[in-house]
Formats: sequence, structure tokens, C-alpha cells
Amino acid sequence: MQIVVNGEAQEISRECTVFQLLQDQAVTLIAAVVELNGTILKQEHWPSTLLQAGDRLEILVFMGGG
Amino acid sequence: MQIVVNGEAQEISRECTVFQLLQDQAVTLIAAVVELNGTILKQEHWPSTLLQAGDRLEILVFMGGG
Amino acid sequence: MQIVVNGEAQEISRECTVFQLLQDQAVTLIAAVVELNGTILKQEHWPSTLLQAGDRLEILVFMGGG
Amino acid sequence: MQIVVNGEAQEISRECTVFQLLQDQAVTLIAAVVELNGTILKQEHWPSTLLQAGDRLEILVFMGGG
Amino acid sequence: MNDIIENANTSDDSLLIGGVHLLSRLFLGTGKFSSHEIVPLVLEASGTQVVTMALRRIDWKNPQENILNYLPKNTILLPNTSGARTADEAVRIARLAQAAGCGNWVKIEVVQDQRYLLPDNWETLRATEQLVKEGFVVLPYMSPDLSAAKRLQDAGAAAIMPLGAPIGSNRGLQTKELIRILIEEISVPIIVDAGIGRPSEAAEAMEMGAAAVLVNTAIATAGDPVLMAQAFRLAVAAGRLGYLAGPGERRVTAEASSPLTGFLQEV
Amino acid sequence: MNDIIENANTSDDSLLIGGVHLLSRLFLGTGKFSSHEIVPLVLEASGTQVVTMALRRIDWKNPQENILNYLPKNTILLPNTSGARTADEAVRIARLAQAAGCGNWVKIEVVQDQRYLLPDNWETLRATEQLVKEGFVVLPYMSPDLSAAKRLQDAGAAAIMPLGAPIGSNRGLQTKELIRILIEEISVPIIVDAGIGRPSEAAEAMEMGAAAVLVNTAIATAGDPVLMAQAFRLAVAAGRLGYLAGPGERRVTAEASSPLTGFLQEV
Amino acid sequence: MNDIIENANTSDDSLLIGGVHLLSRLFLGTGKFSSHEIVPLVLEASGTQVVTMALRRIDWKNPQENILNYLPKNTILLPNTSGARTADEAVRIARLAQAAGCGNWVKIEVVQDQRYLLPDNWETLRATEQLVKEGFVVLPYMSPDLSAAKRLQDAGAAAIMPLGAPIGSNRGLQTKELIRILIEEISVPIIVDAGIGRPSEAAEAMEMGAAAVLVNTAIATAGDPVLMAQAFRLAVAAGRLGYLAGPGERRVTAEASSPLTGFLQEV
Amino acid sequence: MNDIIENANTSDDSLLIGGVHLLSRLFLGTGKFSSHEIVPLVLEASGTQVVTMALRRIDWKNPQENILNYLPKNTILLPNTSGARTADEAVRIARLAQAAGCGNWVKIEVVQDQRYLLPDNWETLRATEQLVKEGFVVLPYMSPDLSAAKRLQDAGAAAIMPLGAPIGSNRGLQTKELIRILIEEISVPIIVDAGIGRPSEAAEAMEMGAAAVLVNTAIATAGDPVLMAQAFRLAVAAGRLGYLAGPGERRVTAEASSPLTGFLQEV
Repeated sequence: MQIVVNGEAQEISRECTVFQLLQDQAVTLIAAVVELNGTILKQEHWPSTLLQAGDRLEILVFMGGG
Repeated sequence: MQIVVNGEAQEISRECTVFQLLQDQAVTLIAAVVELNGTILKQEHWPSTLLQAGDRLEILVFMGGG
Repeated sequence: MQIVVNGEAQEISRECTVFQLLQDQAVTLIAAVVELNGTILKQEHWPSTLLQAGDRLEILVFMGGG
Repeated sequence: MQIVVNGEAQEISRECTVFQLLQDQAVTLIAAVVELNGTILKQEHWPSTLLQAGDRLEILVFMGGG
Repeated sequence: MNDIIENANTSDDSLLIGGVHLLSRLFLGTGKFSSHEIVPLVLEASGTQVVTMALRRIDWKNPQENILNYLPKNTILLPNTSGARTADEAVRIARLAQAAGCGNWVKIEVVQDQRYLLPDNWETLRATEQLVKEGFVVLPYMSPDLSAAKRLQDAGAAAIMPLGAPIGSNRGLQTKELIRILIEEISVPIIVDAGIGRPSEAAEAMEMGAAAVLVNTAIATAGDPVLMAQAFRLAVAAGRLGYLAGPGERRVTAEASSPLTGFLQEV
Repeated sequence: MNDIIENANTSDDSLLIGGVHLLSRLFLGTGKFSSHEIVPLVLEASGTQVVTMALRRIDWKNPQENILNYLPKNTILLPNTSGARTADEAVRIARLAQAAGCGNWVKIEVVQDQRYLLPDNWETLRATEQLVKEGFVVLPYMSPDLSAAKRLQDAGAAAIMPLGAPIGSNRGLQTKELIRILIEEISVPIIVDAGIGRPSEAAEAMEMGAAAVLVNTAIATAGDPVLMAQAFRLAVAAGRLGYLAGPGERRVTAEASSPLTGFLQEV
Repeated sequence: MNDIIENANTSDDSLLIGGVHLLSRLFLGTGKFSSHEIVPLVLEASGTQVVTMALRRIDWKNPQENILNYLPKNTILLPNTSGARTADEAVRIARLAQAAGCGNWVKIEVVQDQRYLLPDNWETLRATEQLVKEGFVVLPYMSPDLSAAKRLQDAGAAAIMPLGAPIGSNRGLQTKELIRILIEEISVPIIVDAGIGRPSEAAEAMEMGAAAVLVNTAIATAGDPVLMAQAFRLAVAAGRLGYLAGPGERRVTAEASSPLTGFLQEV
Repeated sequence: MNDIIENANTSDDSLLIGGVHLLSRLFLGTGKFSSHEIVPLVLEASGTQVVTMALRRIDWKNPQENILNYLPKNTILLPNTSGARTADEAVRIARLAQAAGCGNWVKIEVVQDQRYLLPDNWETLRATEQLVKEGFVVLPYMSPDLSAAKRLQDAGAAAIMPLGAPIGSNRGLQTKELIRILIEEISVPIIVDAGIGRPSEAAEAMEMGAAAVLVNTAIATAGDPVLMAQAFRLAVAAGRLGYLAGPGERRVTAEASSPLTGFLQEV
């Protein structure tokens, strides 16, 4: 099943939640910001949100800035 | 008969042309710009233009400026 | 008997010590610097130093300065 | 016979005038300033001045400067 | 010293922005530091209460740490909208930052020019208008211009942040005259952002009457960033006190500090 | 804050003059204050350790208080020779001051010019040579000139005190370029004396590498001298820390503080 | 001298605006002169080809002379829109001026701020867009800001006229850094307008690469306006030639002008 | 233009030095040019009447041309004493130059410092005293200091030549404040020597009241030295005229150039 993460197509297994996807990249540990199909996805909903084919996911993080 | 010149009401005689009005103030000599009821009145039309009661006349002149 | 204080002639009584002279002006209280005939006169010697006619006395004080 | 030119020892033939010495280096053409044993040697005296062993010659020239 | 900084930092002289009374008038940026680890040390040394950061796509292959994890809990977060070229992009970044729990403060930064990174006052105004409507505490970074500053103020900006010189240039108050006029003519706080490269330049901005300064590059690129953070902390307090104390007149000729009577001239 | 000033004032960074390790790099003048009473408050606020004063004939008719009675016991006294027009007069004043128990430090100040009160470097050198021979710790006030500074250094001056601008003018570092060169080429401490009118100017002098600054008019003519003294205390510490921290490079163009990758450009 | 000014003023180096090749890069304002009579003498001395004037209601009771009668026939008239507080008022003035036979050049000047007379970049842009559509050669007076200048350029402005300092202040290039950036980033001619008070400041603007300068107060308020007009004529030509000649590098340390070999050291 | 330069160069405004009435106030140095051949072209373009050069040991192996052969006959030669580290060496060079037929003008230049090439005011004074006795027209190059300038004046210097910045640095009037004071307090002509790098800087020096400027590096290192020489010629004349014309007042706020009555506000 294919979704788009940060603008790049990516193959994932069925039945995968946002939380699982992020966990695989250890992103869960670093307080990222997630936008699913253009709307913010609060952290508490990551585990309960199943990814659908074609979902567009933006995963953002705060960096040093002036 | 009353008209408005540069925002101030002014009494003038009937049958008065713009040229005559300006001549009385020696304005004809100094290349002024005339606006009659919101539209420019070219200098060549001053003599042929009869003033009507209620006419709004703006008489402008170029001054030193930066 | 005449002496010169800070450049000005001044009449004083005989048997007058530097200490007495200064005391009259309450100068004793303010830690002044005294130069007698061109040489410094330490404060401890003020009481024991008798003024002679013609003595030149300079009485200086520290003021605010940058 | 040895002389010193601009601080460097130099071997020259007997009977050599300052003019000849300079001519060999085409220095005569460029209005140099000559100091012989510490005193200026005017240009008109170059031809008549015979160099002596041990003479100290300074040959100077004007260069661009600010 | 404490009593002194008190004087500069007592609530009597606090800076009110977005309903918060700030005791520190030094805002800090977190970019360009050699490591995340040094950031908390710098913040501590600076005494700052307001800190900026940027929002970016994560590097999906090797995710980096989130800077937020290195900021003391009590600091006010001021996410910037760097990367935005239009008002719409700026607005989107602001909403994401808020959703991410950064609170409702935002530094508007809209830039097209890539050489001097000068802000676009037009797009900045549009973004300010929208975000103020949405309840944000908006601090727009702008190119010093009185007509733009007045519009930003009318749009509800909580403060105006004119640049002193291009971002990261460390060239100080190149736009001094325009900033001086903004301080005089604008009623919301003027915070000098960008360009300040030396503690003395921060002190001068404060002496002119700036409400605060935002510093990043000057500290991040210093030989010893923690020491430089301390230097800026003192400089900002010094400049503020100098402003409050009321500087003396400038004179063309000299005026003696010592009594002008010669020493023994009269002799 | 204490720890910060520590950093600036630890013995590691103390200023050694005349065998004394100074922790404060702010010297204070005592002229032009509205009253003697305010002087100790100003000194306290400034944290200074070295204070200047002048010697004058007493007003015999109504003797004024001696300023010394208002100086904390532990301060180092730096009597100046103001009023002197020649080296000989300066030497005489120095000796009197020493005899008066002021210790052996002296600020040489020889001035003929009454409009700008600019020092005479020739007479200043002569006075310095003589007083060094007599064992004084000599700090000459001078017009910034490298050849004069080298001669003063060779004569044994404990520090060189070039002017930033005419005495009491509050116009800051007008002679910046010459002072910069002195700091670079002279090995004894360079103390900027005269002209400094704003805390930011004191900070800048310190950032340039000056060893200390001497301030009087800027504080005495401020609206609130005590507050201004605090401002200068912080500014001098700030400038010194900035110098020690090592400022970053200045750049003509901008250098992003935030990551330059656009926000979502790639989309 | 003629050949020199040739170099500066040959068509090779002419300034092209509105289809006209200008040989003189000095624009002149006609305000504040003690009398109309001196104006033609000043214009003659300045060698200017472009002259500004303002349009106002006549004083109906005692009509004053029209300044146009004092301008040489061959000068290009650049009426300004001073007095306008909005784009609409500026457009109206421009149309009247054109109808009055001033040709189709216009200097947009829209000001609300009465203290510093700083232009409103927003209204200025709107007026520029409209008047360009109507076929005017539009020269907007503006507050130096890159985003505003780019919009004015895109709107079809024939040149951009940023201020160096407030009108009539005679304080020169206070906004130097922003003007420098405009010259670098904007392709239409940059003409520094307002603030220039000394010939040297006009020369500096030209050395920076400005296409021309507009001067009024500096000449009108000079002790001898005609002499000052000559001074500016030479200064503008000097600065232009300096720009074309390509200045040498600036260096921190010295570089000998004379050969560094000592004179007779080797002896 | 001729008439204009007339105004600047008529005998009414000539500069009297050593009994000569100079019409040009631009002195030129001949060092650092790419070739001897360009020198006469530069001198011609500059309109200068006074030219400096240096005296050195000839390269005995391959003798170079004498610069004198490239100087127009009517120019006044001003040999400098560069290379001298002491007054005695300077005196010796002066005598040799005179013997070589350079006339009796000399620019004293005594330098020990090799990094900034700053002159030694002490040795410069000694050399001036000696050469004035010998009948030379002495123009000492000096580090700007009022006490030194007064001594040089008393010693009979025909003019005083303070530096604006280190030789060859092209950094302009870094010592502006001290030069301003010299112009005010010294009665012999003040000629700014060294440091001037741009025509605008030469113009500014003249506006301040300098009698003349000496330029070398700025022209020699320009991309087009001949064009730059023309630029300086015009700039010096411009600055002089600006000084004579009497500049207007500087103001903090604006002062309208156009009538302040709005356009049609009253409607």
C-alpha cells in the first residue's frame, strides 16, 4: 500500500497506524508535528489513526531558528 | 450670480467668461491651471467659456517645490 | 604681622600657629594640604609651627575632578 | 682599484671619472644624484672628477612616491 | 549586581507583550549553534524569556532531535515563519506551530530575496492581519519603514521588529535613523531584530529607546557563545538603564570635569 | 548575575596596574556632580575601584568640604594634575597630592588649549618621565598618537589614557581608529579617557580591547547619575565579556539563522 | 575642464529615463529659494536638465508669479505631487500638471506623516500603477525598502527615488545601507532624493552607483545658492567619474606609496 | 564648466604656500603607478600643480628611469623624506633633493612604525625646525594632534599635513574630529594627506575647510587612474565651492521643500 510522506512516495504494510510508522523511524520520541492530508493530527490520535492508501503525510519538527 | 472659486463663494456679474474673471486678477498673465467643475479647462477655451451660476472653479499655479 | 595666604596678603596676630590660623576658618576639619614657603607642611606639625612675618602659605583642598 | 658604490665594494680601472663610471651603466642619461664621500657632487663636475681608491659613492634617483 | 539588574528588570520596568510582563528585554534565536546541547547553557546565561525557533520537514531517513526538548519549560516560545515566501505560507506555519503546542506567539518572517533575506513588508502585513484575527500574538519582522510600521500597528501587531542590518551580517544598526523614527512615532514596542553583532550595538539600540532586541548570530557565531550570551545580557540591561537614566547633552567643544580655575595660576 | 560579573571580574581577568589587581575596569571622575553627597552613591553603584579628583587652592573666605571625605576608604585615589599648563606644574601637583596622603598614583593632565582642553603630549611626556623617576604610578591623559604613546610607554607609564573625544563632550569614540591602533601596538594597558557619553560607547571601547574606561561627565550630567553609574558598570562588564568571548565575523550579505531549505517548497 | 565633464556627460554615459538621454545626473528642486529671480541662475549654474515644482491653489487675493516662467525652455519638467495624502490625490495632481502642459513626467510624493514627511510606500505604489497605465513617466519618491522598490519597478516606474534622510534635513545618506542594496538589486535607475545636504554626500551617492541625485534644500538654504549649485554640479560629475573609474581596495593597515626600501639603511 | 572652476581657482581663492599662489588644491603623489608613462596623463587630468616623489639609491645593476623626466616642467616638486626614521635622515634627504635641483619645498615624512606607517611627530618637529632654518618650504606629514600642530606651526611649517587614515589604506577621514579641530585652531593651511580613498572623501575634507588634499593611492590603484584623477579634480573643486558657498543647517526633522499647504485639502 502506498502513501506519500513529506512529498515522497513510500510503500507501507496494511493495518499500519501513524504511530507505528513514526515508531519505525524513532520519530515518536522527538515531538514531531504531523499533518495528515492537510490537517493537523494531534499526538493522542496517532495510535488510533490507520493509514489509508494515498494518504499524504507531512512530518515536521522544530529546529534552531532566529 | 454666485460661483465658487478655490472653495470660496464669490459674486460675479452675468455674462462673465473665465478669461474675464482671471483678467480681473491679472491671473491671465501667469499661466495658471483652471479646473471647471472637476474637469480641466484648456487656456484656449477661457475666452469662450461663460460662467454659470454655481460653477465650481479651481485656479491652480505652479510654485517652487522639491 | 603680615603673611601671604594663597597669594593674598593677610594680617595676623603674633604667636599664631598654622593650626590656629586654619582653625579660625574651620579649615582644620577638612583635611586640607598646606604648603609653607614652598614645602609641604605635614598635618602633625601644624600645631607646633609658629608663623613668621612674610611667610607664604598655600592651603589646598581636593575637589571633584575627572 | 676599489671604491664603494651604494654600499657595495666595486673594482674599477685607474683614471676613471665619475662621468665614465656612470656612463658605463647608462646612468648619465637619467639625472641621478651623486654623493661623493658624503658631499653632493654637482653634475657639471662629474667629467672632471677622478675617482680615488676607497672613494664612497652614493648614486641616487627620484622614484614615484606619495 | 543583582540589585542593579533588579532596577532594569523590576516589574516597574517590565515589557508588556501579549499580556505577559517580561523582565528580560533580550530575545534569543536558536539557529546556527554548534550543537543542541549548548542551547540551554546559552539561554541560561542570557537570562532570556523569549526564544525563537523554526519549523521544517523532518529528515525522514535520519530524524534529528526536536529543539523544543532543549528549551527550559518556562520560556515563551516564539516560532518564526522562516521559509515562507508568501503570507499564506506564513499563516500555515503559524497554525502548525500552534497546533504543535507552541502557544499563540509567532514571529512573522516572509522573505523572497535570497541574497539579503530582506522581509517583504506587503506579505508580512497580510499575514499579520490574518493571524491577529485568529488570536495570535503577532511580532512581524520588517524592513524599517514608517508607513509599513503604522499599518502593522493598526493591524494589531503586538510589537514591530525592524531589522538593524541583514540577518546574520553582524553589522549592527545600519538602519539607525529609520529605527529612531519608528521608536518616536510608533506606540507599540519596537524590537530590533537582525544585524546586531556586538553587545555595544544592543546597548545602543536600548539607549535609543528600543523595547528589546532579538539576537542570534552574534551569539551563535561567537568564539564562546555562553560568555557572549552573558555579555548581551549585561549590555541590554546597561542600555536600558542608560535610557532610563537620561543621558547628558552632547557638546561640540570641551567642558571641564575639573574646576577650570588653574592650579596656582594666581601666584 | 553575580556569576556573570565574576566571569568578567575574576582575578583571571583582573587588570594589573601599579602592582594592583583591579576587578573593576570602570574608573570614575568626581567632577560636576550636583553635590558631594551623591558621590558615594554613584561610586557604590558603579562598582569602581579607582577614582579621580583635582587639587585646588581652598576658597579661604568660605572653605568647602574636601571631596576625599566622601570617598570609600578602599578606593584607589587617582589625583589628576588638571590646571597644569606645563610639566613642572604637573609634577608639583603630583607631589602635593602624594604628600596629602593620596598615595602614589597620578593622572597626568597638562592642557594649554582652553577650547577643547586637548592635552599637550610633549609636556605630558616630560612630566611622566620625571614622576616615574620619583616612583609614582603614572597614568598620562593624552591625545591619541602612536609615537607619543610609545614614548610614554618607554618612559614607564603604567597605562596610557587616550581621549575618545574632548573632555565633557559626551561624543564618544571620535578617535576610534587611532585608539584601535594604540591597543594593537602598545603593550601597557590602554584606558579610554574623556568623551565617552553613553554606556554603549564604553562597551564598544572594551570590545575593541581597551583595558578600562574613565567616565565622569556622562554620569555626572545624566538625569539620574546613580542609575547611569549602574548602566556603565554593566556596559563595561558587557564589553569586556564580548571581547573575551570573541565576536563573530561581519558579513556584507545575509546568512540565514533558520535552515535555508524552504518550509514545504518541495511539495 | 570641459573634456572632463564630457567624460562624465557623453552620451556613452548618459542616463536614459523616459526615452530621454540625460547628460546631467543632478536633478533640482525649486522650493525654498529667496526669490523666483534666483532660480534660473541656480539652474544655469547646476547644469541640470530635470527640474521639480509643485502645484497649488493660487492665492486669489494676490496672485503670485508662476514658477514655470522662470524655467529655461529646454528643461524637463518633473512636477511633484506634494500635498497628496492618498494615491487618488496624487493621480489628480499628475493629471492637472499634464493638462497644464508640463509634459508626462511626474514625481509621486504621497505623505501623511507631517513630522518627517516620510512617503507612504503603499499609496505611492497604487499611484504609480495608475499613472503608468495612463502613460506617465513615473518617478516615485519612496522610503528605501527592497520589497517596495521591486513592486514599484514591476509596476513600471521609470526610476526609483529612495530618500537619504528626511526632506530638508541636510543630513545626507542616513539610509546608505538600504540604498546600497537597492542599487545592487533593482535594475531601473536609483535616484537618491531628499536629505542630501553637502556636495560630498552627492558624490558619495554617485560613487555607490546611484544613477542621479535630486537636490533642493542643500542649495536653497546655502549662503550662496548659485555657488552651491556649481559645487553640486562638480560633485555629481566627480562621484560619477569615481564610480566609472573603479575605486581601489580599502585596507586596514598601511601600504607604502613610496618604495619601502629605506633610504640609505643599508649603509 | 570653465567658469565654475574659475570660481574655485581664481587668484581670489588661490592657496598661498611658500610665496606661491596655487590655483589647484589637489596635490598628487606619484607612487604605485603601473608605469612611468601614465604619470603625466594622470597629472594632466588632475590639474595638479604640486607633485611628490621619493629619493632612493639607484639599482646599480639595472638603473631605472628618473621620475622627474615624466613631470611637466611647470609643476612644483615636493620631494618627500620617506625612508627616514629620524630627523637627521630626513634633513639629509631634503638637502640631497635640493642639491638635485628639486627646489626648496619638502614634505617631511619620518616613520618608524612599519605596520601603519604612522609618522613620528617628535622627529618630524625636529626636522621641521632644522629645515626651516635652512630656508626650506616645509610641509610636515603628521599624526593629527593639536599640540604637535601648534609646535610645527611655531617652528615655521608652511602647512600642516595630518593623516586622514594610514597611508594607502583608502579609508578616508577616520581622524575627522581631530582634523576639524586643527582646521579651527591652526592658522597655517591644513592639507589632509594619506588615507583619502574616494572623491567624496576629498570633497568632505574641503567642505570642512581643509586648504588642500594630497592624494596618491586612491588614484594609482583605481581601475582607470586617469579617469579617477579627473574625478578628484572635480571633487576637490566641488568641496571647496561648497565650503565657500556656506552649507545650510542640518535638522533632525523634515522641512518641506514644497509649500506645506495641502493640495486641495480645503475642499
